[in-house]
Amino acid sequence: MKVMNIIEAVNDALHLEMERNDKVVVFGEDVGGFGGVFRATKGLTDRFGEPRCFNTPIVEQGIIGFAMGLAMNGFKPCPEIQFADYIFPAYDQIVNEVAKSRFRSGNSFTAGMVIRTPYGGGIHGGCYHSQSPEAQFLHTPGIKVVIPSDPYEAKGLLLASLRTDDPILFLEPKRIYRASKCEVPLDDYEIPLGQAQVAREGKDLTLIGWGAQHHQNLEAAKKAEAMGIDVEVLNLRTLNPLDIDTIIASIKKTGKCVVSQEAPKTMGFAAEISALIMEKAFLHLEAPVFRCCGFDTPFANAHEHEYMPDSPRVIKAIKDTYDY
Amino acid sequence: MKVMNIIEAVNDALHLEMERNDKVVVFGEDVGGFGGVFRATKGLTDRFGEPRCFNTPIVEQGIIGFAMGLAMNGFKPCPEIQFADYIFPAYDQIVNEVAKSRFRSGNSFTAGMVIRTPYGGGIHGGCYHSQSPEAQFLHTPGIKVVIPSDPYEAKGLLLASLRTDDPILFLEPKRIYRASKCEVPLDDYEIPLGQAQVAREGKDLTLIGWGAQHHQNLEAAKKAEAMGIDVEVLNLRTLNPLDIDTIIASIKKTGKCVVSQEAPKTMGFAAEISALIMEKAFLHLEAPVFRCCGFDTPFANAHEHEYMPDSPRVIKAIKDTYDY
Amino acid sequence: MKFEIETISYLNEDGEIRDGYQKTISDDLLLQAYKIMLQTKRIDERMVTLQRQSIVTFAMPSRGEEASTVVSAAALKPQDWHFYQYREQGAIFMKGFTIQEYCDHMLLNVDDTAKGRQMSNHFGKKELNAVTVSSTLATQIPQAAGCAYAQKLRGEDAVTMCYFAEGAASEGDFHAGLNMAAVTKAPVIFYCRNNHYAISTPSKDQFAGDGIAPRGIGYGMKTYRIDAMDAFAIYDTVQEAREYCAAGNGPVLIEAMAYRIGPHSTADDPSAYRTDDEVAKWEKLCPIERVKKYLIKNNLWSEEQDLEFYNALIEEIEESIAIAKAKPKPGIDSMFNEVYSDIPWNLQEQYDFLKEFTKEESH
Amino acid sequence: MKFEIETISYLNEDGEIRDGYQKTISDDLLLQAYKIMLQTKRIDERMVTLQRQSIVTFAMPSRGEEASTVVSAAALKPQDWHFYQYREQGAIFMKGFTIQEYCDHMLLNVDDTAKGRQMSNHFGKKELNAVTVSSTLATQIPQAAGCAYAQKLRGEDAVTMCYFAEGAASEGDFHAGLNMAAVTKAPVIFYCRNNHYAISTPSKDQFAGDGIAPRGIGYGMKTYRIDAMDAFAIYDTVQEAREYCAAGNGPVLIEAMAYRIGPHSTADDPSAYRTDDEVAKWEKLCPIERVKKYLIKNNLWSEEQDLEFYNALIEEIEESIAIAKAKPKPGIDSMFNEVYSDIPWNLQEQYDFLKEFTKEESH
Ligand SMILES: Cc1ncc(C[n+]2csc(CCOP(=O)(O)OP(=O)(O)O)c2C)c(N)n1
Ligand SMILES: Cc1ncc(C[n+]2csc(CCOP(=O)(O)OP(=O)(O)O)c2C)c(N)n1
Ligand SMILES: [Mg+2]
Ligand SMILES: [Mg+2]
Repeated sequence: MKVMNIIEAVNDALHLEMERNDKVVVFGEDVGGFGGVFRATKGLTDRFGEPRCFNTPIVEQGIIGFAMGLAMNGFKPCPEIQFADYIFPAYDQIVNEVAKSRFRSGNSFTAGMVIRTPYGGGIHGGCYHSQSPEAQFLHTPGIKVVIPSDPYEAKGLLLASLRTDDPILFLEPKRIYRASKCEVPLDDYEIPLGQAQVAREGKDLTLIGWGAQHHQNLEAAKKAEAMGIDVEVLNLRTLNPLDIDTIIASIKKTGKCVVSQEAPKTMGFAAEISALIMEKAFLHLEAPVFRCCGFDTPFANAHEHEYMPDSPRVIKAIKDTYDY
Repeated sequence: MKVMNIIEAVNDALHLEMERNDKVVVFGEDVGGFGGVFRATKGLTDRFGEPRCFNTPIVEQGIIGFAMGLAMNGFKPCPEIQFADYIFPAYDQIVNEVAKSRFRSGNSFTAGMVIRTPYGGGIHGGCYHSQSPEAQFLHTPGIKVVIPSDPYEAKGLLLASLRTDDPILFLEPKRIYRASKCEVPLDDYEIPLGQAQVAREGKDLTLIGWGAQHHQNLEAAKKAEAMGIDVEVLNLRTLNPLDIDTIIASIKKTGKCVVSQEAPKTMGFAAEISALIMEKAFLHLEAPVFRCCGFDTPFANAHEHEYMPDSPRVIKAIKDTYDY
Repeated sequence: MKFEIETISYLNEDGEIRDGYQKTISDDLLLQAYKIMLQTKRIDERMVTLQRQSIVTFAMPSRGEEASTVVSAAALKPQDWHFYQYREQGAIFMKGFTIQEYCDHMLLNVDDTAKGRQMSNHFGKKELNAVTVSSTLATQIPQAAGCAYAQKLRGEDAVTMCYFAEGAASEGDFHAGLNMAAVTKAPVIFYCRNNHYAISTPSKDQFAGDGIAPRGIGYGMKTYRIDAMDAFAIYDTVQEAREYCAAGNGPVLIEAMAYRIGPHSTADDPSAYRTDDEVAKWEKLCPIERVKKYLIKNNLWSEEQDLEFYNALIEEIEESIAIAKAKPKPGIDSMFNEVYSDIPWNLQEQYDFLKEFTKEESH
Repeated sequence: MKFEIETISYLNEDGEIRDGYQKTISDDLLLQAYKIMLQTKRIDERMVTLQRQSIVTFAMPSRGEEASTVVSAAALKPQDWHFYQYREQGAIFMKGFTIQEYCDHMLLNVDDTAKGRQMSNHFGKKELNAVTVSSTLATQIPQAAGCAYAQKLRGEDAVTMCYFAEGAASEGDFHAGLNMAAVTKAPVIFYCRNNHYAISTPSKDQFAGDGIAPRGIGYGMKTYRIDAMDAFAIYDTVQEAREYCAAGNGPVLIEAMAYRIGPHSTADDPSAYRTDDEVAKWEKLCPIERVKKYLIKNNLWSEEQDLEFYNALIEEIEESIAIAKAKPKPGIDSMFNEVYSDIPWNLQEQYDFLKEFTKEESH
């Protein structure tokens, strides 16, 4: 066990897996010797050589296409996109190519890879260093989406992802890259994909979140307790496949639900969760599922504090839903 | 009045607006002299000259970027993307640039344009000539999404779109490009954006759809009548901005709802509609909102018939929801 | 600030070779390639007819580019990988895809290597290292660079052949793929079929420079331009390029000049955008005829052998079509499996629903 | 298959011009550009300090590229449009963006032309035809082509200047923009600042060819390479390019060779990836010093005037910073308006909520 932050945990997982599996190749903008702008790949080139950890030209569509070719030919690429906001030039390669490759080739050419990218607001990043694009990938069959919320999860989920034969979008909450710290085993371990964590048990209301937002949710749940509301907090960890059983079991217990996400409300993943809960637990619902989200605007730098659905806003959502 | 199909109505609207507004410029792959692979732009180069209607190289990211430059400098571009499946190379230009331009430049540089593209399944198009990507654009603030379902709407909505100072994604239901025919005024007229059509009044259940799927819905509603279920059918026409008032008014009347879309179920626009209905009309709901959708798979050519949420599947959804 | 890229050409329309040219392709391989060219032409013709009869839904004939695809593939080795655009049926035939496999694919039956999931004309086969076609243009270009980098990492004697055409070369992915291959020194041959049209769009609307080849120089890449109606120019250049790549020198770009004599696809009517005269001019340059003339002139083949071979070919094709027609289409399970490595709950739910629903409906 | 692109250079480090060179920039304009270069350098330094003091959140100094940005802009006309990458504050200063406007933007106050919505260093101003910076690399390149096409459609005497750097030139949008401009013969100058680094990534990992210029030839585009530490080479080349474009000949590519002497941004520590020696070598080539030496040698300026000007400049900058600091940040309405041309119901709902919530919370 060692206290690590998320960056260190990611770095540790990459070292471990590159050692174990010589098919893992890491690359991206500034990812080589320098170790990436957040330094998540630091030391990999020194340890494993430039052929296995290297800088690419600045061309996200090329990075992902290149990764797909490596994957088809037996390697396990782990490309980094420098910021999630810059994943969109690669959107075609991801949703049309990587995601569909296994299916459309009749299981002949698979594209298992882990695309790592820092996401989310709160670092004075304005319109283009703040976005949370998970929803834009969840409509596309064929790609799994994983989001850790702390260093322990970052390492365990990254190792599990690197051992899954599917394309995985691995979104890292950059706002808490260094702020989130906890004990992390130095050994190998996996956190299975598709299983949500019941981070806090409660009987009055279910609060669902993922990534950095999960910490706002935990804080809100603690404050809600003082107001006499016993909140169950779910930390999804994997958005696709979704752990529907854990969600529905919780709703059946509490009858009330708030889903909280940083991304804009409209067509965010909270919408899907809300719709699923209605479909599968309608008769248990005592109030409408409440979506506490970012606003339907681009991310304004000067107002990033106001933009974020932070714990005070989550608390209000909890209260309003509880009192419905 | 003249009986037209959708292609003819689009073509008519483009002729009319290019005549009226010399700032309208039309371009895309094969769009020039040849008139596009579906011939929607036929005759425009002859009539208005190559500078205003021309072929581009095959580069969707370039087509949209180029359109944005034209728009910033005072023109009204109407680029065509040959198939909606090929809009993804332009995804970055659309969601990061076109959609955010007005906002991030402090209202200095706007990017009003109408991106026309044929979408949807049912023409033996397999994975890449069948997709319905509306949901992938509806999470992005700044871009409006319009989908006509017949020639009358195609002309009226296209004219209204070309006169709106916002970026608009105009999705044309290619399966019924020629099959859908109706009387279309030869004169200028607009169908206002943001207003849904109550295509059929009913009191038992609200059935919501758009584009080609709307015709499946109408057929299903007709058959449901025979089974004693009186279905109100809403044709959205504009997905963003959404006509929430019409939807909620209908739900308050019927208490039951099916939303039907061709795209995969997970994170399709039906999820947002479902979540909104729960938020705004929870106490009126007598059954969960049912989503009758495409499956969460890529679009398999050999099984496109089975894939489509056609009227028999919509009828089953209506029955199940009615009997809930 | 000017430079010329010459067009390599050895064999003319009359089957005669340029003075002093020494053929490198073996007689056997040349004859085999000739037969595969004939096969490609014949199958293309049949598929167009079958489309008119609604037996296949879509086809993309490669008339005019049979040498370009077949002979380029003949210059490669079995362990080499192919990435296609779509008009390279000739290349996959040369690589070993059988007529029956092709027909099963075109008719999207249960034995289609792509399990009926894609449109016709989207061939591919894992065992051949022949990557399944995807409709999205140019996406295979950076993929080919990555695939070649895998070969380099393994230190194999293998290269990646990446086919695409001059229209696709306008996509951002072209730039991405060529530059990344150049920087990583990946052993990939970028083989650009410049056939003068992209659906209705002539080259003059596609680019303003001197074709695609000069772009290779911009990436610091070894570059050739060849007459792709000439089997010998194709063979020698691809062989040389293969050696260069396999020796660790990095990628090569070849611009293969030909012409799309047929329609873009069975959905296209080229008379709307070009003249018969233009097409006829190119017909006369037929790449298959050139080889036939050469073979006969050099006593490697005769008209009688040709006729005999052709009749047997026709028979085999018709038989394969008949067999393909008789096979059922894939089951609905193939809609839901292989989306992922496992079947998540939502797909299981949807599959169960569809099975049940199909049962109900058929009552 | 080889070609050379020479680097145009007239003015050396000692402020001396090449034999026979005839200066074309007027003395007045040269002096004005010199002053703006000094201004750019000084403001850059101040912004880095202000970032350390948490007064601005982000800055991107342009040390080493002051001539490249300022003098290239000096060769253009007011009606011309500029598209920037981000390190071209010198160009927008030359175009007329005031020190106060720049400070208001950097501090993201209520008078920021971008209304505080973007990061700092994302300047722009509609009235100047100076398009607001966007962080996404290379997206401005096809946009510039379209903007120039609009100028061509109008038949204006105006061109579009498109700045970007060698790293961004790897993006697909670079290929898209240059090819589309070439095909449409749009009057755009693609001005590539090759400063040898993209954050930590040296050019050798960015491309394998001879820089960016040869790519221009590939697009059939008029192409230049210039020493961008040399004000005269920049001015003459951009002027010539402007004339060429404005005359309807189509686009031009200029590769402007310089060096990023400072860090990538205030978030970067270049000591992790390059040596001080390397930087020092380039420091000595300072583009501002060269002009100063030339001016003084030719009696167009003196050390006294220089000192006087510089002191006044410092004062103006400090005043502007103080004023900018005193201004409030934009109101929360600026989060919700101008997303669209109108305010749809969902934004109105959210705005109403936030107003109410902010009130509640402040109790
Ligand atoms: C990304 C993308 N955009 C557009 C299309 C539609 N499309 C299919 S083929 C084609 C023309 C391709 O021309 P070229 O690359 O020259 O190949 P050729 O048909 O001449 O062999 C177009 C535009 C597509 N398949 N993918
Ligand atoms: C699409 C995109 N990808 C990545 C980034 C992150 N990024 C910002 S600047 C930069 C380096 C750019 O280098 P270059 O183009 O050479 O410009 P310079 O900083 O040298 O002026 C990178 C990778 C980005 N802003 N946009
Ligand atoms: Mg072509
Ligand atoms: Mg640089």
